[in-house]
Amino acid sequence: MAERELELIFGPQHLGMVGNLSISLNVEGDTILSARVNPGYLHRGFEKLMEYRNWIQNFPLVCRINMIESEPVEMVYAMAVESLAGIEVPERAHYIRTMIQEMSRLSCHLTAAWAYTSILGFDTPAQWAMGDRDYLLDLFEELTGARVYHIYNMPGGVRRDLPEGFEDKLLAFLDAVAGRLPDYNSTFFENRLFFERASGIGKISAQDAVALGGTGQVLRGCGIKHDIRKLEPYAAYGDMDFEIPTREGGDAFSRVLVIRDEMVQSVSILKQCIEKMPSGKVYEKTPNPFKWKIPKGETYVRVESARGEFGLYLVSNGGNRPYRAHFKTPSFVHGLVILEKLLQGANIADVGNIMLSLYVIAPEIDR
Amino acid sequence: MDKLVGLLKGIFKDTDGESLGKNRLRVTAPRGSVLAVLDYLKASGFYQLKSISCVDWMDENEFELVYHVASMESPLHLMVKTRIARDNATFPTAIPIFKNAGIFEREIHELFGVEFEGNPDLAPLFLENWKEIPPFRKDFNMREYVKETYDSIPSFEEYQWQKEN
Amino acid sequence: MDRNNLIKWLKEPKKMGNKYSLWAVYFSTACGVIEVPPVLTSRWDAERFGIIPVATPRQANLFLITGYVTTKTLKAIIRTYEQMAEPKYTIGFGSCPINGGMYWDSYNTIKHLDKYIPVDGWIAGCMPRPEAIFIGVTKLWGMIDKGLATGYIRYRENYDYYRGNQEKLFGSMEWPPLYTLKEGTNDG
Amino acid sequence: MTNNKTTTLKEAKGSILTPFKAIKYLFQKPHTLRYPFEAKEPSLRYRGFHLNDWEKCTGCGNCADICPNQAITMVKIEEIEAKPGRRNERPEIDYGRCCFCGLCVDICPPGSLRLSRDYIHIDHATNSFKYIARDEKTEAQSFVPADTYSVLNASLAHRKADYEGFVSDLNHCLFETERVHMPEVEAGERKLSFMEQVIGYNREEARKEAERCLECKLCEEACPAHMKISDYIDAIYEDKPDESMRKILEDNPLPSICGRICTRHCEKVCSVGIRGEALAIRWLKRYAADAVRDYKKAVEQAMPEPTGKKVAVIGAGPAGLSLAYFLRLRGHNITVYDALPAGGGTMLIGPPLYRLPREAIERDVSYIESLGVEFRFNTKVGEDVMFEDLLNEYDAVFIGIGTSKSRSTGIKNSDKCVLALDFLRQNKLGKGTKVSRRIIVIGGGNVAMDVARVALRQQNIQYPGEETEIKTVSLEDWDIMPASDDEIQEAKEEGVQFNPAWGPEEVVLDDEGNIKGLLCKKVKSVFDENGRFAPTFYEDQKMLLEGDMVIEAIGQAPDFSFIPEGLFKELKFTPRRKVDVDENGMTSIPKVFAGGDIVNTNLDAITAIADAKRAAQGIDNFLRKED
Amino acid sequence: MKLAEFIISPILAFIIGIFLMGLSRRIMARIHRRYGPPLMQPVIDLVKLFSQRTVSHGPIFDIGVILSLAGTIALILFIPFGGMCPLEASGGLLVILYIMLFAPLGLALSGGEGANPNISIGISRKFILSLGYEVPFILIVLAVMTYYHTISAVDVVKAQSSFHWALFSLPLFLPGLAYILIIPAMLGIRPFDLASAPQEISSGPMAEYGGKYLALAEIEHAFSIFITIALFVDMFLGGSGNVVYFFLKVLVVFIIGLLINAVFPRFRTEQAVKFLWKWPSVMALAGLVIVLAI
Repeated sequence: MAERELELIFGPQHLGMVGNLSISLNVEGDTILSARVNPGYLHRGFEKLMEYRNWIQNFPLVCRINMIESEPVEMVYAMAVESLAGIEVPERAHYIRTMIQEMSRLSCHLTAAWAYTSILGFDTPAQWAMGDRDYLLDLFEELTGARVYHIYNMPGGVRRDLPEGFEDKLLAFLDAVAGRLPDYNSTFFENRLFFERASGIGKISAQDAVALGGTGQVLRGCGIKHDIRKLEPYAAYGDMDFEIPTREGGDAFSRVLVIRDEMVQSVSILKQCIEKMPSGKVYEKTPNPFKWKIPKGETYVRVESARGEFGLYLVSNGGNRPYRAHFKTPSFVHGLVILEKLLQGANIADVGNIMLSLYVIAPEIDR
Repeated sequence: MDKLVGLLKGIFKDTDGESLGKNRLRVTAPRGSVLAVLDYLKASGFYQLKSISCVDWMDENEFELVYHVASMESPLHLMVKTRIARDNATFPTAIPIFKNAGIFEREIHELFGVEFEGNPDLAPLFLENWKEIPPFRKDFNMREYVKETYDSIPSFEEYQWQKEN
Repeated sequence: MDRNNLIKWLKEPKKMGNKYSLWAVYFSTACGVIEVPPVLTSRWDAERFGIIPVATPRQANLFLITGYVTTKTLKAIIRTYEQMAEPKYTIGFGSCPINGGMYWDSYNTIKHLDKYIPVDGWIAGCMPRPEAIFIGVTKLWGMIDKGLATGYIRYRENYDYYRGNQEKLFGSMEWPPLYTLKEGTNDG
Repeated sequence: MTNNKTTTLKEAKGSILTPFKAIKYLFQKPHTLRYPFEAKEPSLRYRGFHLNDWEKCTGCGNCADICPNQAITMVKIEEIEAKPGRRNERPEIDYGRCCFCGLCVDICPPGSLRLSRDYIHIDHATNSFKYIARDEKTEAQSFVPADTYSVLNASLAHRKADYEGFVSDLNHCLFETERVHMPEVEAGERKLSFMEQVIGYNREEARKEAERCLECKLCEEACPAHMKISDYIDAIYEDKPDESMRKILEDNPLPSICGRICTRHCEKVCSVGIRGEALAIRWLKRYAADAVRDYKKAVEQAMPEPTGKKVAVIGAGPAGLSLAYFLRLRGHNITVYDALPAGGGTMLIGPPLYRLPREAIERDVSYIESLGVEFRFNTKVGEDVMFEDLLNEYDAVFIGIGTSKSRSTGIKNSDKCVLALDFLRQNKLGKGTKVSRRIIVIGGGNVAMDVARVALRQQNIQYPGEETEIKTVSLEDWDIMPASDDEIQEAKEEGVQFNPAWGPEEVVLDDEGNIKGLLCKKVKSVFDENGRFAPTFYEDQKMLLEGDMVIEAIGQAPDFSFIPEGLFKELKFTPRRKVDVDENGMTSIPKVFAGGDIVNTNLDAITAIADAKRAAQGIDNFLRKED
Repeated sequence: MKLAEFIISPILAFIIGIFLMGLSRRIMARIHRRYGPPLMQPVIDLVKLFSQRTVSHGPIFDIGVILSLAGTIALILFIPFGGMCPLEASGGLLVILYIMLFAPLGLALSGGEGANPNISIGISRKFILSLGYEVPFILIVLAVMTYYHTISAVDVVKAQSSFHWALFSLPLFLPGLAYILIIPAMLGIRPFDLASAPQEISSGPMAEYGGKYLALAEIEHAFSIFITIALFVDMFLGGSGNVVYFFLKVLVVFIIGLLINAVFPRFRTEQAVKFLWKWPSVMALAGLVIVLAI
């Protein structure tokens, strides 16, 4: 047996690797005997960097933890600072935050669709998804002034009010996406080969998913209705009417379909946001950044990112900068614990398949 | 929440609970009983270990380990804390209670240098060939290190200048 | 294809071939890579200019270093770069590889990429937009035309320097030098 | 989106035929943007490269401080002239560091720094990524008109003109533009008595106001005494008034006085004040002084070794007091002579009680006294003690007499008028003057305002409930009136009537020799083309202002009568009739130093303190050199 | 005349193959809702690849590549198209079946030198996949040979002249359909691109190819595209004496193959083999049985 055993390094330089991560696989033929994820290619020591920057300087920094979906990171940071400093956010800011969270969820899911389909070697929906996402990035740019790093949810509210005519543009985009959904359905989600490739792959039981710390699609793909947006509504999610999509399979197929259903829900939430958007100011001024000190204390805040629970444990010792920040990122557990477990005994053709159905994003692991 | 604190206080000596706003509970336990507290919490419905944070309180010469546990059904999020000595920091592993504790301990081991007894896998996670003290300790001077490590390497212009002279 | 182009093709097929067939090694070095998929996919479609991602460095001749570079990644980058067939071109994305960028004081990212491998062009931005990437490529064409994109030659000729810096950072390296080192100048 | 067709999938296992529907796109137009053949404009808010309006930029360096990446360095620009409140430094941005977050834009107090919508710069040389941002209006070679612009050679040096993206927005900027409201006694109430008009910040308010300070230190450059303003404001924010006091007393021994009547050169240049309300630096100083009360205990000033040198100070005004303080802290023995019964000089008589209560002055003076400075009050040099004697007796003499003599208009019957300083002195030190019901004040400066408002209060006290009126006449029109806007505003609120641009011609008397009114003529212009004071009038437009009391408040002059004539000849004056002093504060007479209103043209306390500080250093050097 | 064919026919095959490669990228791009590269792009790529400095991994590595290409070019000579068939007399379809194994063997030979685990996985996949499609392919060829009672490809073409296309003849309809189904597998395109699977095993056997080697591999690929389709055209669409007609037929078949490529993800190895043995094999077998029955 030992003779036929090969060590295969998957990544970091690899077409099938989304993000800079490496997995060393022990394979025999096409079967993986064991896998070990080797992160750290993107480790910048964010939490250490944050200890060197003041409360406002951290605000452009943190979003870089996750390049694909920077909003939840900005959001947890803003929420944590607000909770430590006792800042009340204006109502309209809550709605705008909800809106941008959902926009980013949509954008992240489209990226995931791109990544997942291209891992399966299925360029057509991949190209569509990336192309459609780009219009969303245009909207982001309109709203925040940048395509990728929006630096928009700041402690105290949001950085600028909606530009003129933004709602209409967003609505037009949502209608366009909704119009494209049948195409995605027929080409990808209803594709027999997708079923063949994904069903039964990376199967995890609900019990394991909970015990190993899974969140997001990992739980919802096992039929557990768990969503921070419902469990502990933040921003304006309390006023929104939406469902938590779940599937029972616990495999890649279920998880991908949960992602798809979430996009449908996101579109509906976005429409509600536009409908219910209150007027008023969007930013409660925080103290001048050079002087701002936050009283001693600690907090843990969490939001539902596109990939699951995104949390931040923030400690202040009364100074003008965080004493310690610790991010609880969904990919950390998904990528380092669950992925390793699910890869055992899997086919090497399914490494990317499983990894992306778990929605592992490397920078989030490394931070 | 209060009920839970009462229960914990009743069962474990020197354990205290304090509410930190809505749905957040901080439980402080002495070193010896933390794992027992965690075990108890798991049995009472807090199945999931979300994360383990470590805070370096250098002035007090202590590390603080924070176990974040939560249940799936209720929004309550618990932070179980304990302080351990900073020098030669060791702590028993939580793997027997929470299966996913190992990876968090591995991270803390690398970034803070806390030794977790009983954890079979404490290999470096992020860093390669790290020779300094663990980087997340407060006494690790990052900017100084950066200066020494990266700025000492000559730029191409410097090299050419050197070659010509 | 107009006449000028045709003449160029006949005169310098090598250059033209290299210009219009840039195959990018697919290496998500860092966050800048998030703007690469849009460039390669339907909205921007870089394949119009012959730019495609390829799976292995052996097949590639364009290396997009997309953002900050941690020491661990740098090792992989050097390895990948050395595997690429010459002539090869590197483009650095964003602020971070130029002068440290956002992570100027991070203990795990290198601050000046050009100390370790040669870089032919830098694109400003954090992150560079797809448009900037396109313009970056056109600039690279210009440099290839004028014979200025000579990073790989610089690497070969000053291998002592680059290898010296690499060794300085990593201590020992796991793979043998690509080119023979001149004696005595090993310490960079 | 909620209908069944799209939300649910048809078949659980999928089909092998439906995917072929995708082929329809073979026959549709692609949605690819054919960049660079088809361009796409970045959004209106795009965060690209920087623009900086050099005219507006003050070089305050807030952008460099806020930058999380240290991408911004302030670079000295020789071609810009530095002046207080405007440094000749401009930000240089390193695009090898910049993360385009725009914090620098949001913190920029003048709003000069903006981000443009240009974002393409590609180069093989890393040093080309450093760039001193400058506006298109001033730098033609970098910014090209839209029709000659091409993305293909876009770079930092080839950009579109006037292409603004992310700009500052006061509602979303990182600093607070509004001052914490300073509580004041209402006009209707305050005009009835001499109670202090400004109530002062309490601890919370002071901390909140202190929090607004951006620590750019432009104010410190503008302050004549170069006080460590940021530091003491920071100490107030930290809730350490003692520490704050220590910082203040390093440069200014009169915090209580200056905290009330300072002319605030600092607030004029305050960064925050460019587009918002300047930081209330004066009130913060007042807060510190009021919060501490016992300076000595708070500061615990260490005294140096005594030097045994003796210095005489003539005049216990701001200049004299400060000089005494600074020299005392250098170990010299100081004696202060003043004709008035208490310390304070002009401060004692000039600012009315509602603005500067006597106890505030006493607090500062008594602190200086507690350090071991000897005061000889009620001692007029030239009468009670001779100037020559002082020169002989002491190692150095400092003249800080200020302007103690009110000028008169010299118009017909002006001898019937009351002089401003006399009026103010009586009202502050004495029991107060008897005033009439209708008063005319000549002058448009702050002293005139003080006089008018004091007179108004006296009227209200002496004729309660009766109808009284008070008018001012000034040569200057509203736009050039020298009094500060606040003063004018407050005076108006209290009911003072203004007659700007009228010049007094004659005090009209009735048959009994009592004042009947003031005859005025319309002013054509106040200054000549060289900016010198040379009023001209329309001789045909005249007006009689009725009133039975006229107070002249048109300016003051120093009284040098105590200096013997022989010496006085040696005393040199500047063209503007100020005492000429060198960089050490020494006059043309050896051993004699001078400072305060007789030296500077600002005529305010803080400049006097600055003079004293300079002179103190000069005297100290002088004394130590003698050894 | 015959001698000229020896030269013209590979050149024409190459031109058509390269054109199809360019075209495939355009067509795929259109389905992706984009424009895609110029038609000449594969030529540009070749020019570039030939101009690169190339690292060799030893003589076996070189021989493997050359063997693979030589085998493919040789194969062309056995395929009748446009009235040309330089080696029509020698063995026909049976030889084709035999020589078709050369290309993967060459790849395997050179890949073995590459010392990259991806290569060995890729090669094993390639062989498993060949195993998958060879079975139906042999059955199809058998059915065709039996139906027309000849082993000569030229004769097969002749038998179908004047629109008696085998695809539309009842007995050979099923084998024809089976052939269409295995075209993607033979070309190594989706859903059967598992041997090169860039996202899984870094393009497998080609992982260590760069520069000139890659160029040769590309040329080989261009040829094999042509061969696979040309065989189908010859066997089921009656070939053609006219190069233009022949080319048009090739084009149509190729586009059909491309469409399959465009709308499916990649199979896993065992799924691919399972599929190939299930549907195309059964269909081809059924065809063979029918042919034998009549």
